Amino acid sequence: MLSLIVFLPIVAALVILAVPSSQKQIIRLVTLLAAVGQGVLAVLIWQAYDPALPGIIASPGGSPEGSFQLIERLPWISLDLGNFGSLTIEYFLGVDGLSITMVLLTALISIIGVLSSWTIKKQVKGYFILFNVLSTAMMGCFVALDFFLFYVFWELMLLPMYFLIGIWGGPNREYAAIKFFLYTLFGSVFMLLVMIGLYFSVIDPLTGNHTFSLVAMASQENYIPDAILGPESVVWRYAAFIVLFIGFAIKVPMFPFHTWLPDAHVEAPTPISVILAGVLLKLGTYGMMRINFPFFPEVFQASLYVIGVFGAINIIYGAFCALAQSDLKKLVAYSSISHMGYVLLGLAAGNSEGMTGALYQMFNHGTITAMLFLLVGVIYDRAHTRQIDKFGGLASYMPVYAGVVTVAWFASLGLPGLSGFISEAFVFVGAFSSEVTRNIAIVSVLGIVLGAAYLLWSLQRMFLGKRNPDAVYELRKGADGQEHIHFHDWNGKNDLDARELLMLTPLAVIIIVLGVYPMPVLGLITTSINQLVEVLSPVVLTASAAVN
Amino acid sequence: MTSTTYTVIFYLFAAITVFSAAFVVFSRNVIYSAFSLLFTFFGVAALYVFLSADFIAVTQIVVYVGGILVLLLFGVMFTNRIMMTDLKTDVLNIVPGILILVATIGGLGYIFLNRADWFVTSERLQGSVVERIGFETMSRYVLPFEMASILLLLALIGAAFLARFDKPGKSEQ
Amino acid sequence: MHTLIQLSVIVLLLPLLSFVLLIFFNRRLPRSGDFLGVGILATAFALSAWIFWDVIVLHYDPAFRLTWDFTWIDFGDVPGVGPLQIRMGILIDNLTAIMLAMVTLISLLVHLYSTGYMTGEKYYGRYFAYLGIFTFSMLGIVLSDNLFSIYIFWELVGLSSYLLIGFFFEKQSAADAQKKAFLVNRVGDIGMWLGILILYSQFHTFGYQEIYDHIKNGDFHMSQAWLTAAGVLLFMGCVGKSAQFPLHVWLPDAMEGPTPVSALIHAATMVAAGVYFVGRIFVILTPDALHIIAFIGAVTAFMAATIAITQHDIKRVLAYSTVSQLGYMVLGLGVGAYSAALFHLLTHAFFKACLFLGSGAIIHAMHHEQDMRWMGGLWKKMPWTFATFTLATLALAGLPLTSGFMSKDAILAGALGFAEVEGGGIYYLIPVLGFFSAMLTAFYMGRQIWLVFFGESRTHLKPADEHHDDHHGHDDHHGHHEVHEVPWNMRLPLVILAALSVFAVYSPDPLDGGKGWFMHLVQTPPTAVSAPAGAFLLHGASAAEHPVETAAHGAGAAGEHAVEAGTGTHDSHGDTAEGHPPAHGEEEGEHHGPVYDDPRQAAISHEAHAAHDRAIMYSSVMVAIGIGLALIVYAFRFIDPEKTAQRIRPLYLYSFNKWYWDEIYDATVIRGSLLLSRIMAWFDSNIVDGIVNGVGAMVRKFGTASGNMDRYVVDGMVNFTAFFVQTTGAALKKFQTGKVQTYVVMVLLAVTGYVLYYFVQLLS
Amino acid sequence: MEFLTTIGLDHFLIISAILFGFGLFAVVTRKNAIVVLMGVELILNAANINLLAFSKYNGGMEGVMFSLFVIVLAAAEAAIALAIVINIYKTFNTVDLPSVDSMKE
Repeated sequence: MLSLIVFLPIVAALVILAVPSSQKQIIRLVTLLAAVGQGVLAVLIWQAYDPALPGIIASPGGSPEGSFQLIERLPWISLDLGNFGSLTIEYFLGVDGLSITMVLLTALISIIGVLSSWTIKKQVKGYFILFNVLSTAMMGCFVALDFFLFYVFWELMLLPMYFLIGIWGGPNREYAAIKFFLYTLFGSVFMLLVMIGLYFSVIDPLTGNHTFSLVAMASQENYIPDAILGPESVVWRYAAFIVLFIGFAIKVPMFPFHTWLPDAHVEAPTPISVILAGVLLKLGTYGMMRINFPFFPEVFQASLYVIGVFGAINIIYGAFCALAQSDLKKLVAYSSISHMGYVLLGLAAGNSEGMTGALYQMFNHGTITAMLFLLVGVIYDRAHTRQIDKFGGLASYMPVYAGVVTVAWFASLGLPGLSGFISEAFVFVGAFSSEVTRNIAIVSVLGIVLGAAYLLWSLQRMFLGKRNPDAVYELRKGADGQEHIHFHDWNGKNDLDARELLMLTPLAVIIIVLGVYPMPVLGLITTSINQLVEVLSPVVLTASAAVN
Repeated sequence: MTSTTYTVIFYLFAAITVFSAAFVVFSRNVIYSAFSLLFTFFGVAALYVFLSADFIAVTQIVVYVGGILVLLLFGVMFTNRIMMTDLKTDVLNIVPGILILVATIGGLGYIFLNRADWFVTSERLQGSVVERIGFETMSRYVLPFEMASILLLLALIGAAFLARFDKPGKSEQ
Repeated sequence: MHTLIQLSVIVLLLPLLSFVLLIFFNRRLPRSGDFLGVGILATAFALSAWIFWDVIVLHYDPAFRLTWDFTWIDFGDVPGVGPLQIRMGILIDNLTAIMLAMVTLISLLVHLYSTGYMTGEKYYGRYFAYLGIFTFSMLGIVLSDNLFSIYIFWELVGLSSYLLIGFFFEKQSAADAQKKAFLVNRVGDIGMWLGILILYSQFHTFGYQEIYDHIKNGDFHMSQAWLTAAGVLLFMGCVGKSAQFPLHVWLPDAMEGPTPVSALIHAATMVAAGVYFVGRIFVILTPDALHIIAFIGAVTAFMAATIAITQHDIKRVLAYSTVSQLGYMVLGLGVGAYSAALFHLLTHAFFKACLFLGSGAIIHAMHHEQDMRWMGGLWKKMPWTFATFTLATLALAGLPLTSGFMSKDAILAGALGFAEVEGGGIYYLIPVLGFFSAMLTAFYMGRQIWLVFFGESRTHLKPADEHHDDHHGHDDHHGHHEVHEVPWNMRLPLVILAALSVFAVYSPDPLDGGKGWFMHLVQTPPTAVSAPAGAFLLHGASAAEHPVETAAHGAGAAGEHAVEAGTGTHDSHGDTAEGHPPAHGEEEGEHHGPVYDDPRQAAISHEAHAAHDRAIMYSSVMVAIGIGLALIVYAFRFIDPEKTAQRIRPLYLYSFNKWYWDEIYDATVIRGSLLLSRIMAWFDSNIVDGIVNGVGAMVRKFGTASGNMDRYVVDGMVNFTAFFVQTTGAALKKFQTGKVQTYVVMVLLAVTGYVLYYFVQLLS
Repeated sequence: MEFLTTIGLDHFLIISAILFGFGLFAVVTRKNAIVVLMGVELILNAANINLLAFSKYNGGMEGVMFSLFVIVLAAAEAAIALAIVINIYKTFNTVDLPSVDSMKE
């Protein structure tokens, strides 16, 4: 089932290869079909999923069964390395509370992405092939339980992203694409090193061999005491934690490593921005929760404060940068930096409320930011500019658009009743409840006001008041005597058309529903989060040390 | 007939052949060389008879004299204005020509006379070979024979196509 | 699930239904579906009236309390905490029932009024939808039984206020005002949120009752200072919502919204929510927190009153008077006059709503003229409005026989008592400011009445340039029509609200609200702060100045009623705040109210009752002076206001420019943050990104180096080959004559040459 | 004297060699395309003489048959060649080969 949901888009890509590139509509429909299929499968997985099973680490017996679900495990590569023993890489998929939410999110965002790709005119065939490859890679990353497999998907993601930005992007796309590519590659190189180190210091309790299994690596009993990353070599474990953290932090993106994001977003076409912000950023924090923290719990406990500080910097710094932007898309990009800061803060809290808030924030940020970028794309399609001061008074002439924008904007600034609020609230609850990050939480609360500030300000400048003198659109008296808006060389519907509504409405509904009653998602994750907190808590660590 | 007469006749025809060929080659006038080529063909045909290939000799006369030579003459007619004084064709790279002429004739003669020892059996072709040609053609060489006929057909068509008279205005194409 | 709970849930959800229906279908419905809004609100009011009847009239029990809750979020078995659930629920007690009725009633009246006032608006239907969501979230605040849900609804009222202030969003000022309101409220909210976090981090629950009990049992493991901080931070929420100093700046600007909205949200209900919330958390406020609250309330009351004197815009005067009155309530809570403050909340809601609707009627009649300087002589043209407006004004000014009189005096009495218990000194500032503000209130309300209703009409005096300076798409019917009385659907609410400003509604005794049902049903809950030792000794020094009284009353109060203490706990649903002796007040006559084991509370309540008569006396004098001044200045014109203003120009300007708060904030906070944002953006794009690009450039240097190598060596070879081929080709070209026979010659020469060579080999 | 009197294989070969040489000479030296064709005919005849001579002096039929085919080939070649020459004349208005050098460069 997981293999199906992972590889469905690849199949679609192969089908598209067979389709002549003149058949644009067929290509689009095939991709849409694949995405919808993924969605259906995701729902089936959701139904099949049992929230009671914890995941994160193997069940007491040492086997992933009974802890992870929908497991698919078969040997993939096995090389004989002579005296190194034999290198065994498994094709090992499975879901737990961390994955399932991300799988649902990915499926959702893929569908939205395909729909919003309808406007892509240039080299449709190549675009959709790359798109399918990308969605396979994303889905694979979330369900892979073998580090090597994870790494393969992780790298597989870079390439289509690079081309999608570099070919279908804006004027400055090559720069952005290269930047994105180099940044992420930089991160993944370190990951490779640590991965190999982990391989040689972890033993699968069942087979007794070295293993890449994330499940085995997650529990400290499986570490060889005197291995390079074993419990005894403290320095190496710190180093490994740090480089791994940097690798994931680049994806998040965390403060010093964030500058690829605005460029990538500004240059990328709308659907790619949606995917990028909706799913790819989550991979960083997902990797931290799945790999970085459980493998080195004691280092994690030691570095809570630092992570929290970086989270706070992300929140405040991102918010301030967003306040200064004049390009709407760049504003949204910085706002998503700010919002990912909440995730980091929640992780730094290290307790259940914080971690739950963080994971839930990942999900909500996915939906909300996807909506924001879609809305930016809508206005960009019409006006061919994103400069905030080139608009004004839109609310009078595009009421539906203004309404949807209001929903999205308020969701993004964390209005209660919309999903963003709950996650942020619990991030703060968690961060404040732990003595380590309490002060950080107090500082970060500023982010709430700043978020409201830049969002409302942009809302006012673009939608309220009257038309700016130098706005990009004209007002024309309609037949009914009302003034109607007119964009240059735009002959579509001025207000949202059916396709855009089709994209935006589900997101809005999800945001509202999860804001009023979050249990559908939270119910999936709480068990795993508690397990994770258990794994990360110092008590367990000492116990494992005793075992070693 | 006696061997002497046989020899004499042979030398006669040989002389005719060689000299007419020389004339063909060396005469400046195309018409002359064409006509002397006629004699060359006759001489060769006679030599064929000496080689007891009477059928080939006849074919030689029919095809060459009746066909090819007429063709060549037509060619001459087409390409040169008749009764024009300058039907002469001058020569180019004469020196390498002479060189090649000498080298070829000398080299081949030297080989034939001194070097080569041919595989010569005791029996000879005797009498007419027409009947045997018929047998051979229908049995062993039937495929080359058909090929030859097809080739001729193609040549016919090709020639007709190439040499067809273009209407004015189409000549540029 | 108890019937009342079910009813309250329905009441809560009805306005939401109205919102959903109207926001989506208002274009398809006749009259944009305003009847729908009104009808739904009427139903809601009917149901909450039922609840009111059941709770207040039938039970008539100070300790009535009814709760119901459900699991909203289940965290499962959290390590280190155990099973953790976030529960949402509904709490109904007397205060809730009263607020419920009050909110639904005023909301209903405003709906009704708006059908007249807002006719012809572009987004008429949307307006009622917004009213619906506002009412929903306001009811949510009233009904919620935990801090989390109250925070949710808190923000939601912020949203609806945002939407309604910006209802005329084409107007730049309106757009600015709505943004300002939301942001200022946010500032308050983060304080409130931090307060909630402090409490949660200790108890892992949001429920009021659990938190009270935990604190009462002394489970609060952080220092007392943290508890005070929690109280003050929670109070910050109130500072934002109730426009207390220093976050009061948004409320006057909020008058950009439609006038009925100002009446509903920015006078009666939402701004009062802050006071309500402080009332809810009253029991966990430490004495220090209470002092801060009291001072902020006093300062607010005074400052707003001084500003209100000089404003020209009729709505702004009312807005500042609202701020001032809210200051009173907060002051009352701060000094421990809990029930008095909430009583004032109730009474103020009615008469201030009446005033705003009245001003709305005037503005409507004057064709959107809001400047009092160009009004006048309206009393015979608009008798109904005049009558109701005047009655409400008297209530606001606090003249006897009105509701405002009773509540305000109760508060002032509490302030006096508080000052005496705290031992005078600086604490006397609070009652003094209170009384002075009472005088100012009387003055500016008198001024307003006179300018608006008496004298002769001054419409023609208005300079043309500032004519209709703040219009919102109403130019279709302006100009000087005949001013006329407003239609019935706008008159009826005025009458009802005015009627509710009469003392008889609340208490049989026009001089003492304490004898009324409200003061009986809503009694000061005993504090849960288990630190009289800590907190009270903190003020031991000041208290020591009147050791006798304090100790005596403390001990007396405690001793006298030790028996009743804890006995009278009666509840339909389990737990309650302890220690309400039922109907104790009546038999005791003068000194009634509950008994406190906390000597400070006991002392304050005792002193308050002792100071009651003095309070009445002082305040009546103050009000008399205020009204007298108003008459002297504006009616008899013994003093020319303009000249006076010139004479004390700096003071006048200071008041007229609202103490320059906007300018100060603009100069510091707004500009500061914008500047900071630009700095950070520059830092981001130049430093951080600069480093990245620098690294990139370095790499590129290496690239070019290897590139040169590539160019000059590798390419060199290639180019050489090309050159060689070219030259040889040029040489060989000569053989390419294109003459067939030349080629033949070459071939043959080659062949012959080979053959000759072969023979040479052969011969040798 | 004995060689001259008794006619043998060698005599025929000599003749064919001479004809061959003349043919080559014509092909190489003469400018007129027609004459070049004549040279080609001479070469073919020389080859024929060789074939027939050899088949005479070892009694096989192969030479005969091949000479037959050679003649057929010669006929075809002559026809095509003439057509080509005529085309050349049409195009260049001349038949002397050196001036037909448009293939040069």
